[in-house]
Amino acid sequence: MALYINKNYNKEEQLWMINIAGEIDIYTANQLKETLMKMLDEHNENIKINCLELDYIDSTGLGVLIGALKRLKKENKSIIIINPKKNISKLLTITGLNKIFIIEGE
Amino acid sequence: MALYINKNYNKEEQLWMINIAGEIDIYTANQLKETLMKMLDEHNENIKINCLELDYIDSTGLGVLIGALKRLKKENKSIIIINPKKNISKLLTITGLNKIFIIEGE
Amino acid sequence: MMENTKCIEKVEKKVCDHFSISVPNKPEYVNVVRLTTSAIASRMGFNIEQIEDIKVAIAEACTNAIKHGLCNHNQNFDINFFIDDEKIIIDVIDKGTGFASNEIEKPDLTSPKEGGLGIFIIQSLMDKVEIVSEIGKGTRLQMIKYLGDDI
Amino acid sequence: MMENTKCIEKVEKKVCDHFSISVPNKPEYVNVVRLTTSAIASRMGFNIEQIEDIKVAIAEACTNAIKHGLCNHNQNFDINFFIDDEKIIIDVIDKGTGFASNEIEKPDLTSPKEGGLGIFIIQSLMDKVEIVSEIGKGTRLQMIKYLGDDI
Ligand SMILES: Nc1ncnc2c1ncn2[C@@H]1O[C@H](COP(=O)(O)OP(=O)(O)O)[C@@H](O)[C@H]1O
Ligand SMILES: Nc1ncnc2c1ncn2[C@@H]1O[C@H](COP(=O)(O)OP(=O)(O)O)[C@@H](O)[C@H]1O
Repeated sequence: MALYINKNYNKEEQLWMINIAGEIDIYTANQLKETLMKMLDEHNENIKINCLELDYIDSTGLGVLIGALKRLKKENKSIIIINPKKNISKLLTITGLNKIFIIEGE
Repeated sequence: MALYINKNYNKEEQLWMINIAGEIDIYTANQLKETLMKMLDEHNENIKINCLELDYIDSTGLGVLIGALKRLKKENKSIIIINPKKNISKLLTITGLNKIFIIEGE
Repeated sequence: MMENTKCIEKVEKKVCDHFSISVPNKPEYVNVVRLTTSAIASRMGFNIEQIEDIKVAIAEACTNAIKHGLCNHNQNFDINFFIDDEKIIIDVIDKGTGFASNEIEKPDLTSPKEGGLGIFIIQSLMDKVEIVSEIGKGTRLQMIKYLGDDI
Repeated sequence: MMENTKCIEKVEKKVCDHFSISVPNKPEYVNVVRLTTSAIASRMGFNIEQIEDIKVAIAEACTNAIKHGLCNHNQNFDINFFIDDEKIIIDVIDKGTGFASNEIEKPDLTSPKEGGLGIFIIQSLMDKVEIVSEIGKGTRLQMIKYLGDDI
């Protein structure tokens, strides 16, 4: 029902680290979109998303991630998704997005 | 959604001990009624109900307890309710049933 | 600008959301209704104790519709939720037997009975309760719970 | 006696329960629908993974009704659940804009887009999906999930 985002830029590795907790759906997706866009405005660098506490993501949320990835790809950067729960892994596999994002710690 | 009942007769104390877990509502109340009636057919003695794991009881469930109490009262026996959760205490107070049952460990 | 925002808020307050469900006349669906109600109430910002009160009250109303109202197994009953910033109004409506709702008695503790607690519990837990019933036509139980401090 | 019981079971199997809800056209109610659906599916005996699949699918269908179907903020959309011993049938119906449902494309991974995943996800998770839509009239998405082993 709610989404919690915690972001941190690692200067040495030139990498965004973010933790996402809760649920990403039509109600909360915009909050994620705004956060990601602001981050990329600051530093257009790789994003590592820790999904350990993410319970749910829907197509709207996946769309937001794809939007961010498209922006990153232009400069050959990427999105790394770590620790997705089983239901989220399943969705990434079904949609084939596991071939577009880098998935770790499944 | 489901109700779990575990009963045990203590010969020395002439006392029924039962643990109730789950929910007592219109869907499960009959299961409790049948168990209590069978118990009282065997030994019409005091019943101590441990409600530590009882999450919910509705008026139908309270009605079943009142029915059993009426049978016991004829022989001056009673029902002792122990460890009720806060929401169940509240219901017992609202309905005044805390004056009819013996409540312990609130 | 401040003024303007306030005005819009006032206008929006008047508009309420209407969520309704039609429920099969069977005990196993009472729990589904409780969970739906819980989701609506928690979304609205009721606290845990208030949510518990609302859940108990709606379960009692559904139980009455099933136990007393409807005889025909294939008939559904209806629940309307009217949701705004201040309160939730819940109507539980059955087109069943109906009863003389002006003759409801308070439970008598000196001679406790197996029945007769449901409506009393609803009245104790909700802020406002109204019952309109007609023999042979059916029953509508309306209950209201206000957000904010318990009254 | 045995024979008799079996017969009654067979007759009852044919009768299905009809649970329906009418939902305000707002994102915050999608979660309420998910929890209601979860309660119905778990009551029916679906396993945890199946329940999760059904929840995801219904949320996608509601999201489409809200995002694409309905423009008017005061309009509700409807969900019908038909429940029997073998399956759940869920209809999500909006009287919104409608679309050319025969032109739905599979997502193209070589050039990923922000949209176009919802219906594909529903089709992947449910056993049967049918969309009937008419421009200007609205859309009905019907999905079926069978109890028992995944097919
Ligand atoms: N929906 C209803 N339809 C018909 N009769 C009802 C309905 N709700 C309540 N009643 C009547 O009011 C009485 C009191 O209801 P209630 O206080 O809930 O106690 P109980 O259900 O335990 O009898 C019931 O016994 C029944 O006769
Ligand atoms: N209920 C609906 N009403 C109108 N159009 C719809 C509806 N559902 C789907 N559509 C159309 O089908 C397209 C594909 O939907 P979907 O696969 O869910 O992806 P997305 O919603 O991300 O665009 C939508 O972009 C929309 O044009």
